[in-house]
Formats: sequence, structure tokens, C-alpha cells
Amino acid sequence: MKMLIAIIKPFKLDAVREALADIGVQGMTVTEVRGFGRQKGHTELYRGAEYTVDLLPKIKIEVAVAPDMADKAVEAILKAAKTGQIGDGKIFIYDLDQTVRIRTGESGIEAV
Amino acid sequence: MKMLIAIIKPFKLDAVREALADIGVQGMTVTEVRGFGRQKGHTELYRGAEYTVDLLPKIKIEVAVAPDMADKAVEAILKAAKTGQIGDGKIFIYDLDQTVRIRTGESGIEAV
Amino acid sequence: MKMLIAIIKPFKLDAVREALADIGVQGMTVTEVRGFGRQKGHTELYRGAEYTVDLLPKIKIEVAVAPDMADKAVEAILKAAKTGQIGDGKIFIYDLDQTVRIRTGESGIEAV
Amino acid sequence: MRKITAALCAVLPCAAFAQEGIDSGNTAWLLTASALVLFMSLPGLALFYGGLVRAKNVLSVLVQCFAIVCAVSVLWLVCGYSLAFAPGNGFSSGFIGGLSKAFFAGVTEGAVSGSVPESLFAMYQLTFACITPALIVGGFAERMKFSAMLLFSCLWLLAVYLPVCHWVWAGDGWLFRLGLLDFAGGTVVHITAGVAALIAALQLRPRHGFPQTPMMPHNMTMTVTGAGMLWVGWFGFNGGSALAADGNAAMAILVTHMSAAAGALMWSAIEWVKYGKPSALGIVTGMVAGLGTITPASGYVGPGGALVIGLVAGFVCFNATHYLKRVLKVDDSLDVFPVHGVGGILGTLMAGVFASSALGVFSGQGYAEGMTMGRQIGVQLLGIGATVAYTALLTFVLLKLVERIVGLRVVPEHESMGLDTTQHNERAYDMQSL
Amino acid sequence: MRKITAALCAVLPCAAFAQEGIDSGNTAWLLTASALVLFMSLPGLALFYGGLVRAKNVLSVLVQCFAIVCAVSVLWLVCGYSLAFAPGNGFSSGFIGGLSKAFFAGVTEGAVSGSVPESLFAMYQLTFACITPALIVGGFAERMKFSAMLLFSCLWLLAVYLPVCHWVWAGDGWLFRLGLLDFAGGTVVHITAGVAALIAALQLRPRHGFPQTPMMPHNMTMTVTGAGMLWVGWFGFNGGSALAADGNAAMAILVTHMSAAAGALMWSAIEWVKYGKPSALGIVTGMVAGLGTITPASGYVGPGGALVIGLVAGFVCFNATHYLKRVLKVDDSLDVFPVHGVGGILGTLMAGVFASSALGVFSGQGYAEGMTMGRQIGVQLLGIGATVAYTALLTFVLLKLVERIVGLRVVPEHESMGLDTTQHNERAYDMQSL
Amino acid sequence: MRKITAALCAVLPCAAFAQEGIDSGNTAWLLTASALVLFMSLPGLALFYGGLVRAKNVLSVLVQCFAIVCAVSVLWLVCGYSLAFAPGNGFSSGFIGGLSKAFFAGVTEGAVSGSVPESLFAMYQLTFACITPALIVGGFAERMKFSAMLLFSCLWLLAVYLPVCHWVWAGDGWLFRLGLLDFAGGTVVHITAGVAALIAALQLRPRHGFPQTPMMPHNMTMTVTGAGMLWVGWFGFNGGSALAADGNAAMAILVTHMSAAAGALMWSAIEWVKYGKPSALGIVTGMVAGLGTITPASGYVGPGGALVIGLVAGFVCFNATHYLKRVLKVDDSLDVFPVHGVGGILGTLMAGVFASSALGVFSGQGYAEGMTMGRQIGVQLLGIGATVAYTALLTFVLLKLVERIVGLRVVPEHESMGLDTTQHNERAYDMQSL
Ligand SMILES: Nc1ncnc2c1ncn2[C@@H]1O[C@H](COP(=O)(O)OP(=O)(O)O)[C@@H](O)[C@H]1O
Ligand SMILES: Nc1ncnc2c1ncn2[C@@H]1O[C@H](COP(=O)(O)OP(=O)(O)O)[C@@H](O)[C@H]1O
Ligand SMILES: Nc1ncnc2c1ncn2[C@@H]1O[C@H](COP(=O)(O)OP(=O)(O)O)[C@@H](O)[C@H]1O
Repeated sequence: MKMLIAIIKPFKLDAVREALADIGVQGMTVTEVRGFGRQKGHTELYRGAEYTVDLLPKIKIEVAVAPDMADKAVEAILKAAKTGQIGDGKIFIYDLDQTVRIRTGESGIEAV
Repeated sequence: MKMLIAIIKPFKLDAVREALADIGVQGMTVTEVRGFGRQKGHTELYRGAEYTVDLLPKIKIEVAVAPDMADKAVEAILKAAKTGQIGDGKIFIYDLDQTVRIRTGESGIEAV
Repeated sequence: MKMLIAIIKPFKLDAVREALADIGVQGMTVTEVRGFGRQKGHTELYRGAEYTVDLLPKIKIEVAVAPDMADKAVEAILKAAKTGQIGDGKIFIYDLDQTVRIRTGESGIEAV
Repeated sequence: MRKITAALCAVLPCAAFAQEGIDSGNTAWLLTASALVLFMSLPGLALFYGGLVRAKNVLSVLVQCFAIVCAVSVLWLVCGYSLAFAPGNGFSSGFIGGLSKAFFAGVTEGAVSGSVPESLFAMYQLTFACITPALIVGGFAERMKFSAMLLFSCLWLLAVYLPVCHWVWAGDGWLFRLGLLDFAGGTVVHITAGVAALIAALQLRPRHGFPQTPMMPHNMTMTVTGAGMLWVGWFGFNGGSALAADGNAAMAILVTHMSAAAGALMWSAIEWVKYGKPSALGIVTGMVAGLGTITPASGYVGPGGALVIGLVAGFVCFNATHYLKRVLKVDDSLDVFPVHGVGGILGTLMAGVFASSALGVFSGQGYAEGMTMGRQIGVQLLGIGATVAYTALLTFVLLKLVERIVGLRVVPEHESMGLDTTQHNERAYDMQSL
Repeated sequence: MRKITAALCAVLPCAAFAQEGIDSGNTAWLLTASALVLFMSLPGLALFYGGLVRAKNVLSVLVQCFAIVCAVSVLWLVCGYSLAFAPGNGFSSGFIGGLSKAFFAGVTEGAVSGSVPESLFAMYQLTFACITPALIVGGFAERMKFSAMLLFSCLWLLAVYLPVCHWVWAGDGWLFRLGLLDFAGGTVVHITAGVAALIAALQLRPRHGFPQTPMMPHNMTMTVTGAGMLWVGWFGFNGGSALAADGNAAMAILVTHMSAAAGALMWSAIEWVKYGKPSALGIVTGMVAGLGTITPASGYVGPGGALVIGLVAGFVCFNATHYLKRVLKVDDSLDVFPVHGVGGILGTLMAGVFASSALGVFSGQGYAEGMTMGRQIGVQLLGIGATVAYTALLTFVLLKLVERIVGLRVVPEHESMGLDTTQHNERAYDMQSL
Repeated sequence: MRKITAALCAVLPCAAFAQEGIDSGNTAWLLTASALVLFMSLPGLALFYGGLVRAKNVLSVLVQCFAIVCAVSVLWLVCGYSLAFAPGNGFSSGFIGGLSKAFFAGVTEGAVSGSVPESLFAMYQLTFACITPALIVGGFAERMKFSAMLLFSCLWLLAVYLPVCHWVWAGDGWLFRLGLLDFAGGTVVHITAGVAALIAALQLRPRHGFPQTPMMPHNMTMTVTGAGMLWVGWFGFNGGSALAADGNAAMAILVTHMSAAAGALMWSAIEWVKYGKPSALGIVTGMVAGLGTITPASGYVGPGGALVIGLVAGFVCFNATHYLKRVLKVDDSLDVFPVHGVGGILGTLMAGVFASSALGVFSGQGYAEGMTMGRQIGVQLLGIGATVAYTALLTFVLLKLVERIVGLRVVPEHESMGLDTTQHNERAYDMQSL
């Protein structure tokens, strides 16, 4: 199994979720995070002074998929999350040793 | 070392923590996340209209354990987190390349 | 590629960010988490009763780096995040299967 | 606010009345009522609205409410009070006041209006002028440019609020002379704001994602807090409109309270029946519907009438909200029209009914001499019709104008990033700052 | 609230008094006081309580407070005011009022009570009837069904609040005739609410997880906000009970303020000594204890007495809270009994002491003619005893009844999911909505 | 607050005046105004400040405001009221009051001050004494020990507030006798608090990380909520200072309102021009600047003057804030000096100008007999200078003293963990409790 962890722009969450549903991905976990990369933050006002806020709000999506689905899923995320501007984010792909479904105790691909 | 990442129902956090403590697990990291899988969300009212909320609140637990502890820990989580209803969650198991304790710089199993 | 995931004390975030920037790390993702390890929480008052709070606020930093940067990055985090007291945290290191930059579709080291 | 204008009638022609004594009790109550109505806007309404939008837009709503109060206050000083309440000139006198009180000319410490200082009357009326455009904010929330919002609100005050206020509450206003019953602003405040919000919602078009994406309130506790403040403040709104601390004021707050309670219970009951559970948003929205609806009637009806008015308000406004948003799919973001507009119309109408002293336990204080229920309802309908039509037309024109000058809507990217960051350079919450 | 009933005595027999003049200053103050007491319930108490529960239950608390205010208001109109304040019939007249004022019969714009409009007196008293059952919410918070809560609150108002209110504040009430000193509701409000909360806590049994699992307040800033509002609103609660804007009202707010300050400082001092640090929750809880305790005494004591009353309140209520929750392990969720119940008992007792004009710097306004400290304390003890016993018994019976009809408690799964989702289909906070 | 002292002059020499009648309308308004000013402190100012600090320190700010109100109240009872308002003895009588009213001796239910009960005058003045040290909290926020804060606030009340209050508002105060115009506390409240905050900020040194690390407000909605409450409460602050419900009070709230609006608009305009976007914090800070600045002038100027005062306030305070924090890098955490201190100085000065009745549309109520603009400005400058110098010196000494006794600042580790946990054993928010 593979675990895809994508960092995306917050307002792209719905689009990515739909894109993944379309290719049959059945579950995902979402976390609010903050991050920076090329995109360097913006300034905020505070009583007559401007500050730079480095860490911008991002959404982290975790999706476990069967190995043969991984490429399709990456594809789907790429397409849905892209705006073409910096800050679009990253996808990190891990190998999963094992997956277990708590309700049934099933493990392996059926558990995804 | 193995890293177990479990997504569980929020109100099961205490039970899981105790179960892990019982088998000697000494540390864990907890994150609030939202997710969906088989469990499909619920409806909420908003001024005379019902909406479906897809992403339900879940708790993510990360526990690094020595390889020989992994099975026992999975067992403990399974038992403590199970309600038998959909939405009970998943455990994802990763191989850890390395672990370092910041305070001492120790690495490997002693660092867990 | 390697993914370093560090759990640190919240007020050390700025120091760690700077230390990583100094060695040329260009991106990171930050999550608020809670955790415990050796450090066992503190007591809080609630109308004449004291309670123990087990899970303390921590910051999780995720940094993907080229393999050859990993050691330097670990070093940098260790130095910046250390106070020498319990609760300083951990660094977990994973192997990354793949990394993709969403904006460009690039993958591999260029995508970090 | 019948007495207001009656008092003004007497006062306006000759400033010499200024020497007449003021009543300290009436003055004390109107000082308090002014504070209460300001409290409705800031922070009451701001919180009520702010909790309903998404976290990325909450500051924009708060700033809009603040900015409107500030800008309207200055306009009031410059010419607003005068155009609303100074005697008009010649032919136009039924439609708009004159400029004899511009820059508060003659509104000295010693000037008296009825039994209170005229400066207090001007202050009290100002709080109404502040909250009315602030109510409209709910219609275009989460997508309007700040500059456009500010320009529009100022123009709207001048072109819509001040004339309608003059029609209804000035001694020489044409609706006042016809005997329109609008004690505390069913037409002047709620209909104008509700209709303007509807027009704005239509002209700005829906928020991106509406109606598929649910846009849930980001902080319902904030909304409930604001709702509680509105209820309390409304005692000043309706009770203060008696311009005295007397039985009229007392009865006004009693019926106001009853209508709020009845509206809330009705809305909750419908939800309970329809969806199995009554919600927090439901109970407070029903309460606001009850309050808005009783407003024009509050000085004329009795507790029994108020109960009926509140129940009708809860029922009709619930269905209006549902119909506008779910069937017609109009994105009046925070439902200003179906709650305030519809409530104002209903209430102005029912004021004409329940003012009657011949309804047994549902009786009110009775009609003016020579008025019958039929004729009164006719006048009420005329007042409603004129206010709706005039407001709709002018609001439409003003929005077109503002669109030309600065554009109405933020660019899509800014809408998705949220107005707080893009219009005000701030975030509402920063729980992580170390 | 001695004058209330004295005034009513005079007024009730003959409605002709309605022609008598009202005092605009007194009316202004009572209009304001009504707004202030409503403000205590909404949003004051709602926020105070709401902040103390877990995030998953905060809306349920807010809705409960709102729904109680709404339901009580309608009941008040139908028969509540009459049963509390209309003259009773024959033998029962000391225990409950008659129905001659049902549907506010005779409470017209012109009707006068003392020196204020009777509609205002009815409105002011309504705000007390609203907050009393709302206080009880703290006892069963986080586990009671909404339907059960609403049914119970209505029945309790009718069966407990109205009779006790009649006993103490109606001219023909038996405790009033005995000369019980309860200026603003030590027995009528705080003892009844505190005892009812205790009985409810016992009958509903503890929340799941109590007492091992800490159930920490989800938003202490909300609680502190509500506490500030309660303090301010209490000026209307105690000061308004003079039913006039006079020296009695002024002294009432001064002693109220002093007792609040003293209670807060005492509670903080105990925490500081015992745990090394004074907490936010501690200081505001001590403040509420000081306010609740001074309530019955506020029209009778002086500032020196108020200081002692506040200090005693802080000390005793702190220990009562600790004892009930930590030793007896009773899950009165938000500590209503140890703060309001115990405070009400203490205050009613101390009113009997510090009303004395013979205590030097701790003197009060003196006893009624013919009363001695010994006899007064006897009357106070009788009033406390009767109120505690009656409330406990009736509350127990009503809860049994409600249990039969709809069941009291949500199912365990719903309790763990939280009442907001399961009872109201809503979440309080949604910071992620995009 | 001219009338206060005029009234006191009359009352103080002979307590027999106590029999004289009170005016129920004036009393009603002052009861309300007392509630409004308390509301400014709790929860108004507490929220305004609390939202601006980081999440880890918000409770510390709230507790500080509460604890100050409580401690000051008890001190007021013991000797504060007497030292401020009782006639002084011999040579020192211009500088500090005597102890003849300690423990509120003679402040009985029947005692009268002007046309209101003396207990009410004492209560009203107490609310001013409470908010002044609470304002200083903003200067040392996020780093001062709670024990040090409490000790300092008590000493400061005794050594700074009470004397200055006597100078300016007691009939025998030296500045009062010179004819200083300070209607509601430009010198007594805002200058003393602002200067003390500055000295405290300097003596405690900056927060760790200042100025490189941005220390962003953790909850701007809380700050805006508090700002709205401050605006409303200020009606009681300035309007109540007329000590009557009359034209003076009415004009005071009108000019207060205008200055707030003008200050807010000016601050926003500067931000808009300078940074392209007006912010929420900007608009509310400008509003507070407008309110603080009009305070001393509010009973003497007209609406036109108020407009100018507000605009000047927004402009000068904006630049003062910027200069102090960004150029001088003084860490007056929440900008108390540049807003309240500078505002108080400006306002006291401009009161001397815009009180003139010879400025056309910018005219005020005119000078006292025999006073010219030149002389009045001289008196104002003297009042400002004396207040600034005295406050700076005494604050410096008191802080040194407190440093000796308990130390001023928490240890660095506690500062980084936050004051909520380390000083009060609590966290403000716990959204995860299950
Ligand atoms: N090396 C990295 N390690 C971990 N997270 C990263 C890394 N680089 C980027 N990110 C995450 O991805 C987000 C978007 O990255 P950014 O570099 O701004 O996008 P891009 O370069 O594709 O335009 C960042 O906000 C951060 O959360
Ligand atoms: N493929 C997946 N990838 C990542 N997270 C998942 C995946 N499937 C499920 N989850 C997480 O597990 C949670 C529970 O999953 P669900 O499928 O509802 O449980 P079950 O099927 O065991 O009843 C989800 O809310 C989500 O957070
Ligand atoms: N075995 C583990 N698995 C996952 N996270 C851990 C583990 N041990 C520690 N942590 C995380 O690291 C944080 C600091 O750990 P702690 O043991 O208190 O530090 P140390 O032992 O280095 O002083 C914890 O709060 C927790 O979030």
C-alpha cells in the first residue's frame, strides 16, 4: 500500500476530494496545517506596523491507496489542486507497511 | 522501529491511551483531524435547510514503538478503539528509518 | 528523499525554522499537536480541585530533504530545539518514496 | 414613534419652545435607550452577523458594521438629522426635510424637543440611522469590496433612509400625515433594510459555491451572544420610541418581549416538527423575526396581540427564508430580506389590525380619532408599498452607480482567500502566536 | 422587594388607582433594570455557563437558556403573573395568587403599580421568573434531553417558582406577612434554583466519566465575559428591586458591588493560599457567590455589612463546592447548589443580622417596627426552611413525572457525541469552513 | 464633571443638606451610568485588551482586570472615597481629602449629593477608580507577575489616583479651584493611566522577542466586541459626569459619539492611504482614541468641536503609536500611552479651546465667568503638566518599591509558557475536552 500525503491550498479541498472520489478513493484524512515553501507569506497590519506572516494556512490530505492506484491518485490530486501559482503544494508518497481496519480487524488492501 | 498511526473516534482517545500505557508504551502524539471512509457524515441544520457534513472529527494518534512491540500495540489499539460501528477508523503502520531524542541526542530504540 | 518529522516545544518553532533556513531548507509544514512522553503533564485548577493534564501542546514540523541533507537537518533541529529539559521532543525520520510539486508536476529532488 | 413627530410638530415652527422644561425621567430613559440602540449595532448586530459567516470573513463583517456607524454619524451631523427631521420646503416638504438644522444648527444644550433635550432626540434618532444600513450588510456579506460597501452605505443613507424617515416620522412627512402607524421603524428601518439587502444580493450574485457548498456559521456562540444583545437592546429601540418613561414605553417593551419569545418558540417548533430537532440558529432567528415584526406595532398593541404577531412572524419568516434561499436560490447571505423585510411588512400590516381596541384579549391602544380598521389597513398597505418600491428602485440605481465607480465585488481569488486578509490585512484568530 | 408588595397591597384591591400618577424617574430606572436583568440571562448567564461545559455541549446550554426565557415569558402572560401577584382566594391566598390577572387582564397602558406602570412591574418581575429556571440548567448540564429540560422547566415554574414568589413578595403571601426579609430573591430565586439543581443532579446521576475524567471548561474567556455581564446586570436585579430611583436603590447597588468584590477576593485568596495561584474561574465564581448572597439583603444592609457578607460568601461557597463535588461526589455540573443555593441560604440569614441599625459600621437600615434581631432571624430561618423543603419535594416529584413522560437523560452514545449534534443538529465552532 | 464638585462644595460643609430632595430622573440616569461604566471595565476593557494578547496570556489579562476592580472597590470603601472627595485638612486640603468619610461614614441611604443620593455618587465615582488602574494593564501585559500587579495597582490607586482625583474634582482641589476643565477624566483617568503605563513599560522592559517577533492579537473578534462595549459604556462615563439627566448629559453623549466616529474614520483613512487597507484593529483603536480625547471636553464643547477633536485624536494618536513602538521601540504592549495618555493630553488642551462660544459652528458652552481662552489654555497646560509629572514620578517610585518586595516580572520560562498556566494554572481554550 502507498500513503499519499498532499499539502494543498485550503480552498482546493473540495475539488481534490471530488477528484479522488471520482477515481474510487473511499477514504481520506484531513488536517489543518501551516507551511511555507517558495511562497513566502504575506504582510499583516498591526496598529500601524506591517508584519510578515511566514506560515500560511494549508490543508494536509492523507490517502492510503492500493499500490496500483497510487499513480492515478497522484494524477487526480495534481489536476484538482493546481492553480499554477506558487504555494500550490506538494505530494509526498510513503510506503505503508501495513493497514488495519479497526472495526473488523481486517488488514492489507481490504482495509484501505 | 515502527510508527503506528491510528485514526480513531474522538471519544475513544482515553481508552486507547490507557490501553497503550498498560502494555508499556511511553509516548504518543495526538492530532485533531477530520476524515471520512465508509462512514459518510451526518446532516446539520442551517436555517431551514439540511446539509451533509462529510468530514467528521477524528483523532489521529502517532506512536513510535520498537519493532517487537508493534503487534502488541496494534492489538491494544484495536481492542480499545473498537465500537463495531462504521467510522471506527484505521491503523497505518510505517517503517521508521530513525528516531532521535532531542534532549539527549540518543537515537534508535532508546529514543522511543 | 527523507522526511524528518520533529515534535518540539511550541516556543522553539522560530528557532528551528531559522536554523533550517540557515542550512538551506526551503520548505516545511507545521501542525499543532499534543503529546506526552517522559514529560507527564501538569496540574490545572478547576473550582477547588486540581486535575492533571496529560497531553501537552507541541508543534510538529515536517521537512522533506534530499538524502544527503538529512543529517545536517537533524543536527540543526537538535541544536535549535534543545533546552535540556524533558519534553524537548523527538525527531522521526522516514524514507520518502516520491515527492511531487503540484504547481509544476516535477518530482524527485527538484520537487523538495 | 407617533409622539416624536407630534412633539416635533409643536417644536419645529418656533425654536422659542426651547425654554420649556425638560423632564429628567424621560431624559434619563432616552439617554439609556440611546446607549441600548447603539449596543444593538455594536457589538450586537456585528456579532450576530459575524458568527454566521465563515472564519475568513468575520472581521470584514465587524469592520463593515463599525465603519457604517462611524460614517453615518458624521453624515448625520453634516446634514442627515436636518434632512430627516427639519421642516421641509414647500412642495417637497412631505418628502424630505430642509437644511435648517444642518451641522446641528440650533441644537444647543438648551434646545428642547418635547420633554427631552433636542440634542438627545438627535442622538437617539442617529442610532436608528446607524443600524439600518448595518442590517443590509447581511445581504451582501462575504463578497463585497469594502470601498464599495462604504460608498454604497453613505449614498443609501442619504437617498433612501433620510427620505423615508422624513415621510414617516417628521411632522410634515406625507405618510405621517396620512396616519401611518410605525412606532419604531417597521417601514423606516426593517423594510428599507430588508429590501435593500435583497436587491444587493441579486445584483452582487451569489457567493462562489452557493448553493451546493454548505457555508456554515463559523461560530454559533458568537451569533447567540449577538442575539441576546439584540433582544436587550430592542427594549431601547421600541421602548425608547415612546420618547418618555411612561406607560406607553412600558407596554412597548412588554409586547416587544412577548413577540420575541413567541417568534422564537414558533421557529423552534417548526424545526422540531420538520427536522426532529430545534437548533440554536433557529431559536435566535425566530427571536429576531419576532422583534423585527413587532417593531412598527410596539406602541399600539397589547400583549395578546403581541403573542399573535410573534407567532405569525416565526411562521411566515421561516417559510420565507426557506423559499428565498432553497427554492428561488437567492443568496441573501444572512437572510435579511426574509427576516427583516418580510417581518417589517407583516408587522406594519398587523399594527393596523391589533391596534384596534375591539379585539378583546387581543386589543391594542385603539386607533386615532376618526380612523377605522379598514382605513388604517389601507394606509398601512400604502406605506408598505411606497417604501418597498422606493427602496428597491433607489437601491438598484445606487448599486449600479457604485459598480461604475469602484466595482461591487472582490475578485474570485480574494473571495476564496477571504475578505479579512484581502480587504483588511488581518486574520480574526491566531491561536498559535507564540 | 418590600416596597413591591406594599405597593401591590394598596393597588390590588381597587383598579381605580390606575389614574394615580406615575413617576417618570422611577419608571426610567425600572425600564433600564428590566433590560439589565434580561441581559443577565441572555447572554450573561448563557455565556457564563456555556464557557464551562465542553465544546460539544456549549450550544445545548445556550439553547436551553434561550428556550427557558421564551417559554417562561409566554407562561407569564397566560397565568404566571397572575398566580404570583394577583390576590389569592380565601384560604389559599397566602400560598398562591388568583387568576384575576390571567392574560394580563387589567394590565393596560394606564394601569399603575406603586409609582410605575403595572405593565412595567409585570415585565420586570418576568425577568426574574426567566432567570430562575435558567440557573438550574447548570445542575443537569451536558446530559439532559432537550425535551425533558423544556417540560421540566415549565412545570417547575408553575409548581415551584410561582408559589414561592407569592409567599414572599405578594401582599397576601404568608412569608411576606410574617415579615421575611428577601429584597431581591435570596429565597425566591437563589434557594429555589440551587435546591432544584441539586435534586436534578442527584436524579440524573453524574455525567459519564465523572469524577475521574476532568471535564474542563472549553472557553474560559466566554465564562469571564458572562461573569462581567452578570455583575453589571445585577445592578438591575438588586437596584431595580427598590422599584424606584432613590436612596434605597442606590444603596442596594453599592452593597451589591461591595459584596461581589469581597466574595471574589476571598475565593481568590483561598486558592492562592491553598494552591499557590488564584485562577480566573475562582475569581468569577467568588464574585457570583458574593452577588447571590447579598441579593436578599441588598435593600436592608449597609456597605460594612456587605463586606462581611461577601467575605463569608466567598469562604463558605468555596468550601461547599469542594465538599459537594470532591467529597460527596455529587455531579451538580456547574455547582449551582453550592454557589446559589448555599449563597441564598447564607444571605437570607445574614439579611436578618445586618439589617440591624445597631452594629456600628456594619449597620443596616434597621428592622421593621416591632421586630428584633432574634425574631427576625427566626422568620428568616422559617423562610429558608420552607423554601428548601418545598422546592426539594416538588422538584423531585416533577422530575419523576418528566422521566415517565419523555425520559430525562440522553443515551450514552449521544452523551459522548455531545448534545449539540444530537439534540440540535449543529456544531458550535467550524473554523474550517472554506 | 464641574457640577460634581460644585454640588459637593455645597454639600460638604454641612451634612444637613441630606434632607434635601433627590431627583428621581437624575438618580435613574446615574444608576444606569454606574452600570455602564462598570460594563466598560468588565467585560468591555477586559475583552478589548484580552483579544490583543497571545492566547497563552488572555486569562491573565482578564483576571487582572477583575482583580483590580475588586481590590479597588474594597479600598474605596475603606478610605478611597474619603481621600478623594471628603474635604481635606488645612494646608493639604488642595491635595488630598480627609478621612471623615472613611468606611463611608455618613454615606447613609438618606444622604444626598446634589440631586442624587450620596451613596450613588460614591458608587459612580468608584467605577472611575476601577477602570483607571485597569487601563494601565495594557502597558505591562504579558510579562508582569500577578502578585506584583495587584500590589502595584493598590498602591497606585492610593498614591496617584486619589490625589489627582481630589485636585481636579473635589471642591477644595487646587486644580478645581484654578478652573481646570476636565469633565469626565482627561487628566484624572486617561493621562494618569497612560503615563503610568509608559513608565511601567519602560521599567519592565520589552516582552521577550520584541520587536523582531510579531506578537499578533490572538482573537480580534474579542477585541472588537470589547471596543463596542467601550463605546456604549462611554455614554455613561461622559454622560453620567453631568450628574443629571439634562441637556448637559445629552450634549455630552452626542459629542462623545461624534468624536469616536471621527477618530475611527481618521485612523482608518490613514491606514487606507498608507497601507492600502483599513484594518479592524485600526478602526477600533481610532475609536478609543476619539473617546479618550473627548472625555475631558465632553461637557463643554459642541458637535462641531467634537468632530475636530476626534479627527485630531485619530491623527495624532496614530502617529504617536507608530513613533513610540516602531521608532523608540518602547514595548507599551497594548499602546496605552499613545492612545490614552496622548489622547488625554490632547483632549484636555482642546477642551480649553473648543469650550469657547465664539467659534461659530465649532463653538462650545462657553467659559466660566471671567475666563478667557488664553487663560483657560494656561490652566489646562498647568493641569496636564502637573498630572504628567506627578504620575510619572510616583509610578516610578512605586514600581521600584514593588520590585523590591515581590519582583516585577515573571521568569523567562514562564513568560514563554504564558501567564495563564504559570500564574493562574489554567488554559483559556480547551476545544478538545472529550
Ligand atoms: N520541503 C518541504 N517539506 C515539507 N513541506 C513542504 C516542503 N516544501 C513545501 N512544503 C509544503 O508545501 C506547501 C506549498 O509549498 P510551496 O513551495 O510554496 O509550493 P510551490 O513551490 O509548489 O509553489 C508549503 O506551504 C509547505 O506546507
Ligand atoms: N483510505 C484512507 N486513507 C486515509 N484515511 C482513511 C482512509 N480510509 C479511512 N480513513 C480514515 O479513517 C476514518 C474512519 O474510516 P471509516 O472508513 O469510516 O471506518 P470503517 O470503514 O473502519 O468503519 C476516516 O474518517 C478517515 O479519517
Ligand atoms: N513513542 C512516541 N511516539 C510518538 N510520539 C512520541 C513518542 N515519544 C514522545 N513523543 C512525542 O514527543 C514529545 C516529547 O517527548 P518526551 O518523551 O516528553 O521528551 P523527552 O523524553 O525527550 O524529554 C511528546 O510530547 C510526544 O508528542
